[in-house]
Amino acid sequence: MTPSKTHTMIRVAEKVIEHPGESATLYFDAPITFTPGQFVMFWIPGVDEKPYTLSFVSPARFGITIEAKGIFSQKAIALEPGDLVGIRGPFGNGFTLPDEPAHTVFVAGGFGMAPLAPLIDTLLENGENPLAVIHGARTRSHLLYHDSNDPNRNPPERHPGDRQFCTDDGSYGHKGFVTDLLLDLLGKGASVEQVYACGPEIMMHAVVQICRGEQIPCQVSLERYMRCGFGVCGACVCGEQVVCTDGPVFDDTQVSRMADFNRRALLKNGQIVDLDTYFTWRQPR
Amino acid sequence: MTPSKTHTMIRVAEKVIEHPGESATLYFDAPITFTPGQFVMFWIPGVDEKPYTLSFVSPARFGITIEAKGIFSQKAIALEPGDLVGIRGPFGNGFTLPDEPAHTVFVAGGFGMAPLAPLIDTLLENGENPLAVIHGARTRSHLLYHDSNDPNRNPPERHPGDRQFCTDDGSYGHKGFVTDLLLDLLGKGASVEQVYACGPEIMMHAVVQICRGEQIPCQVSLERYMRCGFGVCGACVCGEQVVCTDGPVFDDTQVSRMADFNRRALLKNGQIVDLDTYFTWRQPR
Amino acid sequence: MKTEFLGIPLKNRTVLASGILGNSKDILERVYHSGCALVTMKSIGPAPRDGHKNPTVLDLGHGMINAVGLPSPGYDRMEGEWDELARRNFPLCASIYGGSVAEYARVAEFVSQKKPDVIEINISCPNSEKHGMIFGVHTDSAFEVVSAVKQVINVPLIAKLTPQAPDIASIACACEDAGADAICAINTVGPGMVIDIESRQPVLAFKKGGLSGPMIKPVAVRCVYDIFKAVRIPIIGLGGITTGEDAIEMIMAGASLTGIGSAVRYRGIDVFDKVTREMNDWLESHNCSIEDIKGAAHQET
Amino acid sequence: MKTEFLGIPLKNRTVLASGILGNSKDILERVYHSGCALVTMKSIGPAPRDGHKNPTVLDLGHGMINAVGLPSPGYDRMEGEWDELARRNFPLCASIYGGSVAEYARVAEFVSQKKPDVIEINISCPNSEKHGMIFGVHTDSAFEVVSAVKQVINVPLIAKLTPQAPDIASIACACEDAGADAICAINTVGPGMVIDIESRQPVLAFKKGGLSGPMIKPVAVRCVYDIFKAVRIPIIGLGGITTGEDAIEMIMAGASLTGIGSAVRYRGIDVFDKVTREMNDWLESHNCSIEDIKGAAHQET
Ligand SMILES: Cc1cc2nc3c(=O)[nH]c(=O)nc-3n(C[C@H](O)[C@H](O)[C@H](O)COP(=O)(O)OP(=O)(O)OC[C@H]3O[C@@H](n4cnc5c(N)ncnc54)[C@H](O)[C@@H]3O)c2cc1C
Ligand SMILES: Cc1cc2nc3c(=O)[nH]c(=O)nc-3n(C[C@H](O)[C@H](O)[C@H](O)COP(=O)(O)OP(=O)(O)OC[C@H]3O[C@@H](n4cnc5c(N)ncnc54)[C@H](O)[C@@H]3O)c2cc1C
Ligand SMILES: Cc1cc2nc3c(=O)[nH]c(=O)nc-3n(C[C@H](O)[C@H](O)[C@H](O)COP(=O)(O)O)c2cc1C
Ligand SMILES: Cc1cc2nc3c(=O)[nH]c(=O)nc-3n(C[C@H](O)[C@H](O)[C@H](O)COP(=O)(O)O)c2cc1C
Ligand code: FES
Ligand code: FES
Repeated sequence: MTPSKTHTMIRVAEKVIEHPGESATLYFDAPITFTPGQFVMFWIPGVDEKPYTLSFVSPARFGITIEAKGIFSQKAIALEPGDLVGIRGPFGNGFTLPDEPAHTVFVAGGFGMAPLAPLIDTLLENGENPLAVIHGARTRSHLLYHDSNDPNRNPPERHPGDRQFCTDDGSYGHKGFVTDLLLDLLGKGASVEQVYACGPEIMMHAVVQICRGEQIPCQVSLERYMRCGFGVCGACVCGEQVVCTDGPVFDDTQVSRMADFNRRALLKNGQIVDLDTYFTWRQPR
Repeated sequence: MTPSKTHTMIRVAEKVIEHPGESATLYFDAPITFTPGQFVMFWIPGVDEKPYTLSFVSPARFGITIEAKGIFSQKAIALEPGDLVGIRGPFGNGFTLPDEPAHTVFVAGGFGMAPLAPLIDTLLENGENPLAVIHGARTRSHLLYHDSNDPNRNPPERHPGDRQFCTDDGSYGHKGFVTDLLLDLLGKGASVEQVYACGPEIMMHAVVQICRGEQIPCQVSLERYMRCGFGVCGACVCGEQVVCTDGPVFDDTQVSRMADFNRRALLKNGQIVDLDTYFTWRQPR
Repeated sequence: MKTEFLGIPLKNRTVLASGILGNSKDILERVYHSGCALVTMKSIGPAPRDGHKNPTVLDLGHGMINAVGLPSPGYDRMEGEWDELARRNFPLCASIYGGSVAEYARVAEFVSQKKPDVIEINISCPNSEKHGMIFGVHTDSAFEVVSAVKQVINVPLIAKLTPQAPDIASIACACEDAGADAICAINTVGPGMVIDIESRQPVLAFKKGGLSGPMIKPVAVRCVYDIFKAVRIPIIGLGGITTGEDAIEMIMAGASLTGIGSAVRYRGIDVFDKVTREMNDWLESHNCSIEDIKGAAHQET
Repeated sequence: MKTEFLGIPLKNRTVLASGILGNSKDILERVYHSGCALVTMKSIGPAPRDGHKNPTVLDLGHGMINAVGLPSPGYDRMEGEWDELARRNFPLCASIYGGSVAEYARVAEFVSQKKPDVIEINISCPNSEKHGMIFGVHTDSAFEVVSAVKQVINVPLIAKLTPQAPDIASIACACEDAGADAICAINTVGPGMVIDIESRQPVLAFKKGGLSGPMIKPVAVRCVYDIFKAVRIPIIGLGGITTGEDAIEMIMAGASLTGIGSAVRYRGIDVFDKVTREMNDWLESHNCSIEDIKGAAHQET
């Protein structure tokens, strides 16, 4: 008879600054039932509520990694241990691992590494190694969970090992796009059986194009403005898909049928606009 | 998330006439989780809803035995197989069996046999035999589940064996009260360890008096006008006890502390009156 | 958690809702001993009334629906009860109702002489002078009935409001202006109806009934929040409170006391004791008092 | 289960409630292919409006509370969408709102030219001319807005009512008199409020929100029952319908069609297909048709 709780209030247990002033991971000490790729609605009382992927999960702790973009995310990275926030979820479907161990490649654009990281963790825990992890960003300070210049960095490198990096400005790794590195890998004849990609929609679109050309299954994680998080309000629809419940993870077959993938998105007022307009609206003001 | 059902609709599976025009047992083919002494709220759509003890339970069937008193109970015994009625419950506490096999005596006044019968069934199923079952009534046709004049009676004798009968008018068995037979039994030095009694309140009061004199634990089942059946409306209060949830079964210690036992009851309008007034109001009009 | 309410010392913040169990002194006393600070009698009317036929109360799982139909012995047929209640050792609230202003006043005047600690007037009843319109949905009729009752009683007056008012805050203001000493909010929500699809008819004999219990809590909290903004007199917050946390929520909306009704079904008669303990535990673990948190949800961040 | 409603052939009796998913042609079409006979667009307003900040929608377990705040691109900024919808192959209901009678009429006239199959006017909005009083709680403002809209549109008109009206049947009558072709009942119940006791503030950014889902079904059934008694035009029954049995109950109260909103959360987008199947199964096992049972709960026994 007792109604289920609308949300859970929890205190920030630890904050790890990923890049000063730009990004941070907030940790919460509570168990959570979760599939990598799922997200929570994260409420800062008096401010707003937005969706964030869980970027870290262990039996008694979970974390979200936030990039400071607008007002909300700036307030989020300014939170301190002890601050009280609200969590609803987890919501969404999450990534699907292959039934059998397979040659997997991860392609992360900037903060697209956040949802992919716990999936890599799961793979490593299963005793499997990804074939490759390709991580690109605009510039060095947007690479996540990594800075090879500072071996004593705190936090330590999240997934040490053979990782491939690139930056748009060449400040770290290859100067260019993640797709260059992916094409490189495929050009060398690597047998890739599954690709997971997350990052800007245009990047994911390019990755999907490449994978479909090579007939490699690929999963991507989409981002849309969200309200309910559970499939009723319609704020997050992308074509005929409801991102918060059907997604946020979709496979290449789904996105290639999706009228609005890499094309259109809804503004907060429901207006359907092309992605450029959408991202302009989403820029910090 | 789906709300629990307010009630269950069910069809009468079988009707057994106990005494033509006076009483009947209605059977329903459905499993029910039940302790002897508990009751259900029995709704005849378009008529009314009243509490009835379950008088019979088997894994796939249960029954209630109704004595025709007023409008409602007359309509109830006129129901036929296939008729649709509503059931809420079971409600209330039910009788408590002794922890160890014990010498038990049952004292039933008229339709007081209805709640006691499934308790006797339970005992018999446990391989125990009651020390005595004393069954009295105003007249022969008010004795329940029994007519020795007709060995082929349908239904058969419910609890064949050594039963003791009495009637106020002497039409069957001892002419006199159940308390006569109980005192007789005790006078013969029978070691009685537990008494269960149900019938008119004045009879139960007399039985409780006898038992307390002999320090024999005794349980009785009370009857009050009921609305909710689950302890909120207050229609059924008896002193500080809520008959529908604290009872309907109370032990001798409880009733001897109960200000209104054998003394007062609430009318439908909530007025607190002495039992005579209450029973006058309850007579068929 | 001890407090004073309209001059009545109370042992904690819980109140028994009218219409729940409160049919006799014995059971009211038991509720008091089960941890309730202020017990309210079933609403007393101007004349004997049987109420509706059964079914009258149904459990919906997340709350209940009832159309008991205000059964009452009638205010002048309860002498035995009043005698017993005169010898009580607990604070008592007498709830009354009428079908016209004159009836309210007549019942209230009589009941006031029986010296309950406080009288609550249930203004969710149809106003017979205004073609069945409910007293509590119009400011003018609410004002009228509260003023009339206030003039004839010698104990504090609580006006109990219905959430069916399109603007409950303005009703509360009208009651305050008319002399009410406190507000109790809310009575049941709706009305609602449950149709049995097999017999194809409403299950309640009266067809429609009021909703109560956990599912109405958001409505009750909103009403108390709105009323707190509008009046200075204290509020008994009522509707769906089942746990100490629910009670804390109601206090933060602006309630001084917290009423409990349907939860007696879900947690037993000692729900009052349980809720009080849970409130105390919460206050202790948050290192604050009821006064610290009363109306806290009104502070802008 | 095929039927005709205001001249529109429908494949079954289910309707998508306004504000649920209906933000674009693609998703409306998917809902249609998931078994819904008539899909309603998210309410369209007179100007671009972002709606409220989050949190805007919360799940209470037995229903939900929302204060989305009527976000809308504005009726004249949806050209692309109207173009796509012109090429649809499913029946469409366009829901509209305004803050004044003139705004309702302006939006309705424009939308009517886009040829939806029917226009629904959501009269649960605050009436800016009457100091925030809600259009749908007064017969005169309900009459006024329906008449004004009726004059400027070429498609049938559905008036969508709020249960906050103290007498919803009289509002329905006023709408019928003003020319409404059908009634949709109900919009959300309340409003309600959920206070987070840790942060001591209302969880919804707008503080108050409307209740929907299973917990409001009794209120919706009662409203439809009352309206059925009062009007001759058909009714879309809406509020808490989650299963085929819920839909049958609503039909027995007097609905011709059954709307579904919150249940999309609880049973998925194909809830329309599920409910239709369950209705069919029930009708078959009871050997009767929708017409046999429509309003059956009104028959006296
Ligand atoms: C499934 C999912 C997972 C996500 N996971 C992550 C993650 O792990 N890490 C991460 O950093 N981000 C994640 N995001 C993005 C995140 O939800 C926020 O959109 C992001 O942090 C930007 O917030 P903000 O600072 O713009 O807030 P705001 O202060 O609101 O943004 C600044 C301005 O831009 C506008 N604006 C910005 N974003 C939005 C929006 N979404 N809707 C409406 N208006 C907007 C506002 O009008 C505002 O004025 C995820 C999004 C989704 C859908
Ligand atoms: C826990 C419990 C278990 C019971 N178990 C059984 C059982 O197993 N078998 C059995 O036969 N009976 C049982 N009863 C009694 C049963 O509930 C009815 O009270 C009885 O059948 C009489 O119904 P009726 O025909 O009087 O109805 P009515 O037609 O209502 O009675 C006729 C008249 O008397 C008045 N009246 C009678 N009874 C009541 C009442 N209770 N409340 C208000 N008005 C009343 C009415 O005003 C009416 O005009 C039980 C009662 C309780 C509380
Ligand atoms: C069975 C029942 C009977 C009620 N009778 C009355 C009454 O006589 N007078 C009154 O003012 N309120 C009455 N109420 C309303 C309650 O006092 C209370 O306002 C309502 O139930 C909401 O509180 P809850 O959710 O804690 O039950 C009754 C409620 C129920 C469930
Ligand atoms: C998130 C949400 C948004 C809504 N938006 C609108 C709206 O824009 N216009 C409208 O008329 N009703 C709106 N409603 C109300 C629904 O259409 C419907 O009347 C109500 O939810 C009751 O139905 P349900 O219990 O099936 O959800 C909304 C409801 C919800 C839950
Ligand atoms: S956020 Fe509401 S439907 Fe996805
Ligand atoms: S019948 Fe309602 S309290 Fe017992």
